[in-house]
Amino acid sequence: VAMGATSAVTATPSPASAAGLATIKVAMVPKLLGLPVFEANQKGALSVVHELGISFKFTAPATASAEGQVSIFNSLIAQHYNVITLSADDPTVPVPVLQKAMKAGIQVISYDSDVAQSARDFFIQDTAYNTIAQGVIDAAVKFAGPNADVAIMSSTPDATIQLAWIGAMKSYIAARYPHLKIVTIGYGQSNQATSLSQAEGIIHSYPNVKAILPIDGAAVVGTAQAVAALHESGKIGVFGIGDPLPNQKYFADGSMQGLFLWNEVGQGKLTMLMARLAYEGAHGAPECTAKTPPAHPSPSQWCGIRTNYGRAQYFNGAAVGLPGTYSIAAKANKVSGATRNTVIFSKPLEFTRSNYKKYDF
Amino acid sequence: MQRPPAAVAPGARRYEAIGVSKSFDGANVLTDVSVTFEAGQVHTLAGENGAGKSTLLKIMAGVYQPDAGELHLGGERLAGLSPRSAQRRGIYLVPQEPALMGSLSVTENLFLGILRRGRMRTVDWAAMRREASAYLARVGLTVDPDARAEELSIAQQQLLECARALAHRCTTIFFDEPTSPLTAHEAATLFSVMRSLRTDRYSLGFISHRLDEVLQMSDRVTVLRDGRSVLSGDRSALDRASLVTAMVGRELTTRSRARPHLDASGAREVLAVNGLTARPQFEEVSFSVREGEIVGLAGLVGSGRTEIAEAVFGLRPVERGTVRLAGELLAHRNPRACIDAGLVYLPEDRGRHGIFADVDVERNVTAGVIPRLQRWGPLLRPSAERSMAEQATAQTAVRMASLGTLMRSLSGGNQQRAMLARWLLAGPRVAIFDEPTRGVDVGAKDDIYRLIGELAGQGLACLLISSELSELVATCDRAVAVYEGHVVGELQGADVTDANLGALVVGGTPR
Amino acid sequence: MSTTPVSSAKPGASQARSKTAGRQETIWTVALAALLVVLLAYFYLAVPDFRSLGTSGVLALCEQFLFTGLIALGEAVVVLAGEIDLSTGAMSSLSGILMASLWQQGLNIWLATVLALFAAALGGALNGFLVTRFNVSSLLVTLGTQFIFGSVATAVGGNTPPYNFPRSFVTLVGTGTVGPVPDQLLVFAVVAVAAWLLVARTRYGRSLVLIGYNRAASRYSGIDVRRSLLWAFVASGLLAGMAGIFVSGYYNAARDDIGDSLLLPAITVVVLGGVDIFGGRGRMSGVILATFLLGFLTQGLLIRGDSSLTATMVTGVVLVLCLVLKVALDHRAWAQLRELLRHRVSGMGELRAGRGA
Amino acid sequence: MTALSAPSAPSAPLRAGETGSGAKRSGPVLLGMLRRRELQLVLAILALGALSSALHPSFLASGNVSFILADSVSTMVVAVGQTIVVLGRGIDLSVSPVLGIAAIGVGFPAQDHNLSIFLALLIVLVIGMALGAGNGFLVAVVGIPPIIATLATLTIYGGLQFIFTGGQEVVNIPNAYGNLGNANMLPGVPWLIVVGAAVVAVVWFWLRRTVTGRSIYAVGNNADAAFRAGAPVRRILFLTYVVSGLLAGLGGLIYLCHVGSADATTGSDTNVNLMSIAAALIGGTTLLGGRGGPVGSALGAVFLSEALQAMIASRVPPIWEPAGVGALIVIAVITDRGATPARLLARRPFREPSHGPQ
Ligand SMILES: Nc1ncnc2c1ncn2[C@@H]1O[C@H](COP(=O)(O)OP(=O)(O)OP(=O)(O)O)[C@@H](O)[C@H]1O
Ligand SMILES: Nc1ncnc2c1ncn2[C@@H]1O[C@H](COP(=O)(O)OP(=O)(O)OP(=O)(O)O)[C@@H](O)[C@H]1O
Ligand SMILES: [Mg+2]
Ligand SMILES: [Mg+2]
Repeated sequence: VAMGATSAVTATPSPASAAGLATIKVAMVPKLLGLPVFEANQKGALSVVHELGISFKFTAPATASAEGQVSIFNSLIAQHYNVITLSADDPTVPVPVLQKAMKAGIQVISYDSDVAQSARDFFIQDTAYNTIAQGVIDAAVKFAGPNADVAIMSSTPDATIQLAWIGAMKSYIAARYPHLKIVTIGYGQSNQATSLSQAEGIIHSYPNVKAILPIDGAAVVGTAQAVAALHESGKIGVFGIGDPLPNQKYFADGSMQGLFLWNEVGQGKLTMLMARLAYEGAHGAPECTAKTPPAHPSPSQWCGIRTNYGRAQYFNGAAVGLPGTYSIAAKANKVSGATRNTVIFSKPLEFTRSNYKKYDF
Repeated sequence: MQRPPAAVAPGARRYEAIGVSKSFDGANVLTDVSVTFEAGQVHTLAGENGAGKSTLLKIMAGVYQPDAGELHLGGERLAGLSPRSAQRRGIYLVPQEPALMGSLSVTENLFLGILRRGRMRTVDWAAMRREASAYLARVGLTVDPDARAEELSIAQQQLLECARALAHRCTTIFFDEPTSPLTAHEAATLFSVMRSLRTDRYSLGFISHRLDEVLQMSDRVTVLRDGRSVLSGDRSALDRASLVTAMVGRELTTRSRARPHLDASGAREVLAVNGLTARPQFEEVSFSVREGEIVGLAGLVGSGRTEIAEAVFGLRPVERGTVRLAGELLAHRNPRACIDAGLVYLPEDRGRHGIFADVDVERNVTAGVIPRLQRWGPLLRPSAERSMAEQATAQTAVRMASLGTLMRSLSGGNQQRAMLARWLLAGPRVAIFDEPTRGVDVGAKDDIYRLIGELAGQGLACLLISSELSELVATCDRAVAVYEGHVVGELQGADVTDANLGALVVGGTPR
Repeated sequence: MSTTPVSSAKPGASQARSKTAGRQETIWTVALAALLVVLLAYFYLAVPDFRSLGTSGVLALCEQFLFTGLIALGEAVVVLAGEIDLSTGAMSSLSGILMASLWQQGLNIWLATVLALFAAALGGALNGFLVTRFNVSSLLVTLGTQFIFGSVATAVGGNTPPYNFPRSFVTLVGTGTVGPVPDQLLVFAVVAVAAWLLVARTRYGRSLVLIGYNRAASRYSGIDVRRSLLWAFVASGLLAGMAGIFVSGYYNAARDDIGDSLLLPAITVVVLGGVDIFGGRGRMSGVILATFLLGFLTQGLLIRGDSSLTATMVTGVVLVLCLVLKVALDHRAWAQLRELLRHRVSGMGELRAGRGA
Repeated sequence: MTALSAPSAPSAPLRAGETGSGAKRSGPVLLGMLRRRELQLVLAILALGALSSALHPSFLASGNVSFILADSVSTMVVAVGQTIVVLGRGIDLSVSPVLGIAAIGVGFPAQDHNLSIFLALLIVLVIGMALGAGNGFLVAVVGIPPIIATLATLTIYGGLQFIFTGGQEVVNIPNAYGNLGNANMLPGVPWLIVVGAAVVAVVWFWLRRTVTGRSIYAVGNNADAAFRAGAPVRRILFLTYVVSGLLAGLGGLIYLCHVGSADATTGSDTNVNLMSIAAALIGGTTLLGGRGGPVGSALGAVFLSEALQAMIASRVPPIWEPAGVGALIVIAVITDRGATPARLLARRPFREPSHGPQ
């Protein structure tokens, strides 16, 4: 690992590479620096900004803080960025400043974690809430049976997505496995040491728990570690939402049974593509209204994506090497969690003890 | 009892300061001072506040570096002396305020810097405890070597400092005003220790503002005035008058009453204390002070006078008892209420309870009357404040560069005058003066008592606490004696004598 | 009363006051002001994006650090008295959340604000009570209450803290302007002037400063130390609460941890403003200047394109440099250093030889 | 020769009571011991354990007990370092980034190059000492008040930690580390506890039985007096920060072994600063300096860890857990009789009295 990488990454395309496209300034602002999920997003973004004609900047507060993000947005507005992409630390706090940005003609795209709809043009949702929740619950039931006690490990009581996932899990359980019981929800505060203590506490205090479902990156590792440390590997199942790489050890020693996640690198690419298309849409390029957009569009065939509620729109991910076509939700969808102008990135990937070695994030 | 530690050095080496000069912030504190300390002698430094006595001893003990001049120990020139290297050469300064490590044991305080080590070079507590008893015995201190230093009385701490000098094998020991916080009795104990050290050919340096002590203890005396040595000679060649003249540069009328006894029995009773009790400090304390009267509160250190005074001033809670000012009950007893009612208290520990060292004189002087700086509206009035401070400091003749001078740069006597000025501003009817002349030089002492006398002459009721009986005798119209927290007697007018007071304060009866 | 002067004070000497007592503070304040001017000039000349903000844009930057300034003003009151309040950040969160929740319950927002401020003052009073009643270190007490206020804020906020307050509210304490001047700045100016007057020109402020210099002597001078300290904590709580309201207005949302990140910058501002952490010495004008200095420094660096990490670190470095400068300004320290060096050089061998013996 | 106190002591109750004679202390030995913070803590730990297991029989299961112990070790080690600084009348607010930098400093080489654990130990000690020396320089040499100096280095070191991670996270540490961090030496006795106990014992011995250790107490008690007694005050102060850094670095390695990961927020996310101060404080070390010791701090760390587990076991809603910790701190503070003197904050940087006030 390189020690001493800088924290604000900037990449500027050479003019030749961006055939026929004006260079635009796009900033990617995750919740905080140094979190592997966001680094994976950045990796994806960096791999495509060149051909998309994007002058790219990756910047974030040092610790997760909505106020820190607001300061950064303010400075990006002052620096005349064309598109701001963000994973919101809080859905409401940045609303005023993002609206100011939109008023200044800046396209705002949230990814991973949404802000209030009034404060962004588009949202790239990782994956549908119901799909991923179902994946986790089904896997847990397969391991522990439909009548088991399970516990959930989250980060904080007000983490938006995690609340949505928990909600989706609960409704799925109510519908499919009425005897499956969620005995408690532990909070690991997004850090591994606390997650570890919490998970240990849960294992001790709820001896009947047969599976623990950690749905936050730190909680996943902390839970697996607690299970391993208390020699419960294989007796208590761990199924969660997180990246495989930090958990290789636990997959290997049997403390971890299954994880679900979207392709974070791909999500970064898609975010940049979306940034370009949104910019084009706002600056006169034709809308993407075709039912089936060209399979391999060249930049000249690109169309812009406008804030246009109520009409289904499609675009093709091939430009950045992503398979398939993405649709933009026209209206809110309770089940998937989509809201207006939302692009659902992908179905979750499932990592198991047999396939975890294939992934490097 | 333990065998005393191996007989110390055959005697101290001769220690000389030659032509030492020192200035602080451009002000010359010492100018070309030479002084010699010899084995088997007590050499006293005398002089007014701010004359430079402490500074000289500190230079010789390595605390300060001289700007010019040399230090010679047994003929060897010392350069770049630090406290540590001074101690290693046998030079030890017992500071004016004992500087001990309060929560550490007596033993550890004794040996800090030279902790005894046993096997594996680790600290050998057992050995140190053994040795400690011997050193403590040598200075006549009977305390548990494991007691924490902060549990000792001031006098005991002073002796502990002295034992520490011995433990460090120091043969030249400087005492900077050791007796000012001590009772006569405690001082006598210290003196006997000093004498026995002198017999063992230690070289002792001594500072005191009490002329009796100077005359009684010294073999040699050097008088400093304004940082210069104005007199240096054998005790035998000096008498009280010549000493005072050298120190003050003028003659003083010593020890005679400045004012006649006042029989105030007909005057209005301004302060009446009745049955004041706060056990175990004091119990059933009753006394009164009348208009224009100076009443002495006599007692040994520790007899509880300060506690009584502080309780009267509302600084301490009491179990029962009343305080009346001009007949009116002081109901809410806190300092503010007392001040507003016309009762002020000049604290004993000036450095800690009196002055704001880093604040200018002006704000120091007005600190007791802050509410009055605000007569109209919520804002302070700087001009009024200035003129109040100017007037008060002029009244008490504070010597200072300006009202903006920091309090810390005033000499002790002038700080005390500024404190008096603070309370004059409050326009008091009763004033309690607790050891007003502690650490104050002879000249200033005289001035302060004269000032108190004048204030009484203008009708102020004064309660004067002093451990120097002769001062009480010279000043008071009446005296109340306190012994172990109880009022044990009262003397009126001409009955206020050294002998009578001396008998009362140790629990006896006056003849 | 009049007595015969033994010797008199030098006439006209009182004019010299500023030359001695307050000199260091004055130098410090002037230096801060100069630094602020230099900083703004630098950003204006060297950073085009900063220049293109225009006057109103630059003024609008203030909206992002004035709440830190508010907390710092309250903190300074406590620090001047020789104490410290570590619970101000949590208190900001709590008051913002409380205001928002009360409003969500249907209360008029201004009434909710008043109640929240009252609660903040009460929280400050709790700190003050614990400190004065038990005579213990405020550093530790507020370290503890910080956690407690934080928990209460989380509990009050629940899962989805309220947002989207009425327009009038957001305008006044949030993002509204009068001409080019943000409303916030006007409110801050009023509070700052009041705080300055309080400390420098009122009887209470005088008591506070004296307490900071010498607590025992203040008590012996008739100053009610406990009550003054209690009020200092109340002031600190109140201003922290006000900051919480400002923050909520500016973000148009309340959050249970929004104040956490404000504590350290606020203390930095207080120290940079020249307030002696041991109490007594310091001026509110310095604190006010330091608010703008640190604020513009951070915002300017961000606009220059630096990462927020860099901006934070620069803050730390600036703090260290200023403190070193302060030690250097203190001419006593110089003399001491000289003396120390002399000591060191001549006494070195001996010191090295020296533990045992 | 007569004892000085003789004439007044037998009579004056105030003095006789305060002079702490030998007879007085040998009397109610047990009572005296009960007043010791260490013993109080042991009792509190046992009582809380009993209470929790009454609520939840599994609380005292051997696995949980040893977990509580092991979980507290990294805080414990840092708290012991913090104690040393506090004994010298300072405070170190930069222990969290020091812990974090040490953890990532060996975490990455361990993950990528299978760094040996002994080398790792060496590296964390060096890192800790270097960063501690930075604090020591600002406090002891420049003369900046500790709370401010370490506040500044908190920001600076925190920034360095971010820069060093380069956005990466340590996720896979070699087994040797994990074993040390989670395995038992004997059944029910985790390795970490042995490490923690060893650190406490060494520091206790150092503070109690060496000249340097005693000098720290002396300096914390009264720097001027210590200076006069020949203690190299500045050097001692410097040393306390170096040792605190060193132990924070060691805490980083322990954290890495126990938790198995490290990233840019390690240390600050678990509030190591506050926890170490809280542990020291609960353990009876007063911020006034010169009073307290490592044993109490270690027990304090265990107590904190136990209290958190007890709160989980007794179903205290998680949002109230910080409040629980806060309440513990407040209670510890107001029951600490040693901490009464007014201006605790008044730990001015030591200045040789060459120009100091009288
Ligand atoms: N560190 C210092 N900085 C500035 N001035 C000082 C310092 N130490 C002493 N002085 C000044 O030097 C002068 C001499 O002080 P010193 O303490 O030596 O007097 P002294 O003779 O011991 O007086 P006293 O009898 O009051 O103790 C005084 O005016 C004092 O204010
Ligand atoms: N043995 C002791 N150890 C520590 N402090 C003491 C001791 N004895 C008295 N004191 C403190 O010293 C201060 C002086 O009060 P003290 O009891 O000596 O009364 P006093 O009669 O006023 O004596 P004086 O005013 O002559 O010193 C008090 O605050 C008291 O608490
Ligand atoms: Mg002196
Ligand atoms: Mg007294």
